[in-house]
Amino acid sequence: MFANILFSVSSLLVISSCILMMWTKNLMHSCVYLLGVLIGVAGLYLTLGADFVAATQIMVYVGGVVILMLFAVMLTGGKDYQSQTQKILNLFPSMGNKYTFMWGVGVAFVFGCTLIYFFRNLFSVIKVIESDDSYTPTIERLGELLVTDHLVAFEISSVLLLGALVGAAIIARPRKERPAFIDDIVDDHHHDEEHH
Amino acid sequence: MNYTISTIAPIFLLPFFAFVLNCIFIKKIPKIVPWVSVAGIVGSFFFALAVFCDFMSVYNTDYYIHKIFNWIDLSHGENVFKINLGIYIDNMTAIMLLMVTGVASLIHIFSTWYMKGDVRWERFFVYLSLFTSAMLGLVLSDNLLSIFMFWEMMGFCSYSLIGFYFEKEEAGNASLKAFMTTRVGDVFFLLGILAIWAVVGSVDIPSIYAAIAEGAFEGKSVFGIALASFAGFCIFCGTIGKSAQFPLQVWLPDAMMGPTPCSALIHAATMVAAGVYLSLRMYPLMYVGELNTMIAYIGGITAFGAATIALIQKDLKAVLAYSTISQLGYMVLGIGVGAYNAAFMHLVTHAIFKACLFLSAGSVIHSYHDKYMPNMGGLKKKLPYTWIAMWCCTLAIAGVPFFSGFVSKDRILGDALFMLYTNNAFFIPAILGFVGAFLTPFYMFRMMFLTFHGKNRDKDKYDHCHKEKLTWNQNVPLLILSVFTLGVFFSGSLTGQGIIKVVSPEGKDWFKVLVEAPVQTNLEKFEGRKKQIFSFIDDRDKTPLPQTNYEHQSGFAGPGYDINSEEAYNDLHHAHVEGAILSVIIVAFSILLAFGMYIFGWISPSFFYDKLSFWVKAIKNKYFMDWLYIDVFIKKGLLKLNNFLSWFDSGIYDRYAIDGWAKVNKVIFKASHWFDRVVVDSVAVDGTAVGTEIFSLVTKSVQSGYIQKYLIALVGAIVALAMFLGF
Amino acid sequence: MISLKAYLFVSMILMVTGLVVMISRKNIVAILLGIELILNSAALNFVAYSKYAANNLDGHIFSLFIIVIAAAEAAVGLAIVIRFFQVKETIHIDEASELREELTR
Amino acid sequence: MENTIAGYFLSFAPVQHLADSLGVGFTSFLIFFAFCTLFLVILATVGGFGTIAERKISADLQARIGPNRVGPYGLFQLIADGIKMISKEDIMPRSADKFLYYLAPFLSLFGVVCTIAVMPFSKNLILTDLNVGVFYAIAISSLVGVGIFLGGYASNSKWSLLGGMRGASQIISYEIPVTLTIMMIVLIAGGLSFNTLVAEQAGMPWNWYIFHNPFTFIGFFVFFISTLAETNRAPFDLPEAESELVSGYHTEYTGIRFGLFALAEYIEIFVVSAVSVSLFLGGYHIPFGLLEGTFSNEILQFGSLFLKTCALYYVVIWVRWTFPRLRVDQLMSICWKYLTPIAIFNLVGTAIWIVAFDGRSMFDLFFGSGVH
Repeated sequence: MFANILFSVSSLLVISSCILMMWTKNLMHSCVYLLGVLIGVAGLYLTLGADFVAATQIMVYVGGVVILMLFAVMLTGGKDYQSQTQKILNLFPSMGNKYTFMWGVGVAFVFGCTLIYFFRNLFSVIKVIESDDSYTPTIERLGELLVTDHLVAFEISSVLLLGALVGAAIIARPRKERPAFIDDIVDDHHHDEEHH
Repeated sequence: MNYTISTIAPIFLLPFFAFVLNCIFIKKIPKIVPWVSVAGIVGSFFFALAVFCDFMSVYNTDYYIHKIFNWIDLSHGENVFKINLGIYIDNMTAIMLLMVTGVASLIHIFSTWYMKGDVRWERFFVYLSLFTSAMLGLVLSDNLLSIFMFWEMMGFCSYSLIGFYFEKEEAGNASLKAFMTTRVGDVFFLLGILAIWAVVGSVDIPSIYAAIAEGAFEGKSVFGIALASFAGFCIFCGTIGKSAQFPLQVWLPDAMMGPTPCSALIHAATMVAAGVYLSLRMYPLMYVGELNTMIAYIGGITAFGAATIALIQKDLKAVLAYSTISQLGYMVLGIGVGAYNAAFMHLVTHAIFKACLFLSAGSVIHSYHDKYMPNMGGLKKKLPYTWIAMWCCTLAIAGVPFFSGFVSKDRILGDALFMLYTNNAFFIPAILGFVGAFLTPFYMFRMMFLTFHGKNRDKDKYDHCHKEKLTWNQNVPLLILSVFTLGVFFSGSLTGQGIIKVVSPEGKDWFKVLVEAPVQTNLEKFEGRKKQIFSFIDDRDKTPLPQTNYEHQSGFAGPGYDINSEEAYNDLHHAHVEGAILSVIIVAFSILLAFGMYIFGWISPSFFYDKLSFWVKAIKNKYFMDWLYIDVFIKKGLLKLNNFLSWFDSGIYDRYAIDGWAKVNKVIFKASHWFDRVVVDSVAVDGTAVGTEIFSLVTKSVQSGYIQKYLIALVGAIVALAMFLGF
Repeated sequence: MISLKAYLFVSMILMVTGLVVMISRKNIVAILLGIELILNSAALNFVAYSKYAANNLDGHIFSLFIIVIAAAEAAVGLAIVIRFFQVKETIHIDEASELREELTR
Repeated sequence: MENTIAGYFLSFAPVQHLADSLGVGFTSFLIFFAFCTLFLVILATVGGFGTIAERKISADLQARIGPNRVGPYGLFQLIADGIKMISKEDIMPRSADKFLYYLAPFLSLFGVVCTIAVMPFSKNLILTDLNVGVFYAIAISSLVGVGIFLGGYASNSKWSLLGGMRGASQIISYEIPVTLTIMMIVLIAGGLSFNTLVAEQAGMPWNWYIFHNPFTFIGFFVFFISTLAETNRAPFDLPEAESELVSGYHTEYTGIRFGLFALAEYIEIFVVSAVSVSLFLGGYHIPFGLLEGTFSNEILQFGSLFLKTCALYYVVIWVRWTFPRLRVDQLMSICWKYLTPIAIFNLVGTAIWIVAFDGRSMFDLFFGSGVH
């Protein structure tokens, strides 16, 4: 009962948010709609009994990624660019063109049909386990799995995060200006040449 | 006691770590270098003392510790190739460890006084630490390979120490001479190790003992010589080189060029002791190889010859150097006549009194600023403590009763006399030994009289010399060492002949009980033994070993003579008593002669110079050995050969073979250059490049760099793939 | 009881929307937003299959790692975007063409 | 159901009768609804009283009288303020981003109010004892940062923008020491749900986790400082620094929207103080287990938690009116150079402590396991 309500609300939130996100011209709004999508997906996780994943989703995405995105949009102006190239890419209009929605729906249709067709046999292959709605806590088992079966991936992901941290800091740091004394040296050199 | 890494390894590692640390400290904080070295060796001494106490508490001949660990393991499948290192400690090792660490500690302490303010005096301690650690490693080693490694390490250290004052040309030459001369012996030693490997398949000492006990050497020969003889001879050659025996003794007098403490170390505790120690370790091999006669001859000749040379030396240290060679000759003689126990005892006692003598000599030289005895005299008043210490040692080396030298040397001479009775072949070595015993007190007393007694012969230096005070690092080490020149510490009785028993473990002669020759009857314990892994945990079998009845193990008797019989035992006893009486008489005469010549002036030394002028000339030239080696062997022989080879190399080989080949190459080069330029470069390389370029013109349009194009292509590809797979 | 297909439908919509955003938008940040959508759809699929098909928690682990990777990707990606903006003063995706050789020869 | 408030009340006989007639699901829904409303009202009142407390305490610290006109001791000032805020005109700048401008205060309040779902007011007066409780609380409260940032951005004003940026960066940064410190407590307690976290702290104050080992003692102060920054309180109130940014991210807000921001801030202080109390200061436990097993016990526990939280609330206000504000670079260096390394050190130290002493507390080690 609760699960059904939660699922309906969440999937509605997800679908509407992502369509709005595709639709809107304003990147800032796009990011906020992304927030909606993410919270909705977290709700879907809850209906699937994945409490820890849902909490992590909110923690990482809402607390981190979305704010980063907002920052990035703000720092870079958040302009909506038009296509610059000629030829084929002009057929794929950027946001705001009247063709956008048509293209989106078209691609969605083709791709969605293909996916459904591709995986149509999968539903007969997969034995869907008709589990009841009873809720079992996952967190202890997740913890055990992370340090037993998936230990290597766990450790590697920690290294990845460290690398991302250091890499992001180094990449985004503004380059140092050329020190003034180098100009002085160059100038002196020129003076010398003039004397000769 | 637990025999683990933490209790054994420090004996070797503390000096070694001191060396490593000093290598770092010497550039930055040279002040603490000597103290690091001293701390290292004193710490090592306490660990050695613990081992010694353990062995004394067990007090059993058969007690030994053998533990191994894997050093190199190249085994693959069935081919086993393992090199194990390990420790082997028996009674002899325990005594040796205590002696080496104790003597080396005192030498280190003395060096802090002697070397202070000298050039590079911190570096001296670096070498000293490495030297000591190498000796300790050698003593602890359980196999010949690691013994060889440490042996070479000591060779290097002695090279560095002898050439310590490398500004002086003689010092450089002396170090080179020492290094090259011992090298001759080392080559043979390595050959001996290989010979043993070939038979035993292993080089660790218990395995060799076990193989000998099983008779593995029987019936095997190489070049028509019995293999045991061959291996034993080769290893004995190592001893000859290291312990300065007859043909290769030339390096040791020259080793005086180094600082005096290092001479003390080389001549007493480490370098020369290592050679004799090796021979003692490989004693069963000599026994099986029947090399005893040769060994006895070499020992006797060395003992006698060096003693004669020592008679006329003017340099204080040179007298001591030749006396060292002479005493080493006694040890080797002892090995030759089967006095295993006595030879080892003489090694220990000699180490102590010779170290003390050298340190005393260092004290004299450092205080007096001269080393020539003709310039000395009457130093007794200036250097009273040194005088006491040096007299103790002189009495010991002279073989005066109640001193350690008497105990040990007399046993060697007693055994030599016994062998003389039973086997005619030992006639000459035994006689030479007794003659040497006559000469020893004479030259030592001469040295003492010339240095300390009589009138002074150089007033300036005498006035300049300060009166000695009791300082902890100058003469306290000497006095400590001189205490141990008393025979009671080694024999358990004052004379060593069982006449006056003094308290010792179980009221017996502990040295005799503990150090037992590894001859056939007691080698059997090594058969089928279990190897123990050297680890952090002591896995020693705690059950006490069975007590064996002590029986005198004599060496090599003549054929048809049962050495274990009652008759033999009585003979031996008689021989010992006779030997003791004989040597006391000899020593008394010798001392009388010395007094007569240098104190009372009854006989002038020049009397002998005139009477024995030919002999004196030979002695002065050190029996022409240096001339023989340098002028004959090297200058006449090797240099000629070298010149010829050099001419052959540059004139024939270089000119014709190499230059000719170069011309051929030039032609080949020209041809290949043409081929490379025309065929490979123009056609193959450039052609491929042009082809690639044309192809790339077509393909690179795909790589437009527009990410979204790629994405569209990706979607298209997925759709196409789905269609291909699905429809 | 919600069926598996419902989740897959939501996930498919997320995926397609993300793809459209990625293809049609010229702003690099917007493309990163699209990537987030696609990653979310994949993670949702993992969790859904984990419940309905496998009945173990491996899917959860996978989606956790996807979240971790998304966070790392966002951090580095946005750092690159900001750096790019400092250099070019625009974040038009087609401006990122320094490495491309011109087609003319 | 077992770990929720509905489950607790369904064990009482009258409620069971109601459940028989209305169905369990609907009854639970009603209970949830009732208590959500109740807690919301309580929190709103607490938030309102927060403003009064702030003014009165600051007046006290500065030797003034403070508001004293409306009601006894000026206690009804909050009602007056509330009426004023609701009735004021809701002004929006012309060039503001309308959608985001409306959304921001609600996001902010949403993030705060959602945390009461797992607030342990007593053993059973907890809306739902999620088994990821504390993690959920951290996660959902990070929405506040988004709200602040969007509010700052949408106002289209330089002051607001700077305030919003500062707020967002500050909240993201200080989440790290907070999370690490909470992980330390989670290590000791062995669970993420609030009842697990509080359970071991029953009884006398020496059982509180703040006295469990030296690292938790340091950890409490790390946590307290970081939460001050998380809630944008002085001396970390850079997002709304009056002397530099007029009023920071809510400069352009008026009327009820400003009120929502203010309410969110004061409720968040209360919530965070309650979390601190639950993690370090014994939570809702009362000594000697008075009246255990009865409903009165729940009330006592509620009082205990409320008292401790208010004490901490007082300290927060006290700090605000005592310390000067930090600069931005100082703020960041405190977080990244001091608090985060200390928090990591604490985490490692606690882990070692648990392994070394088998999870026993300092008091336990000194005075044996018999004393409780």
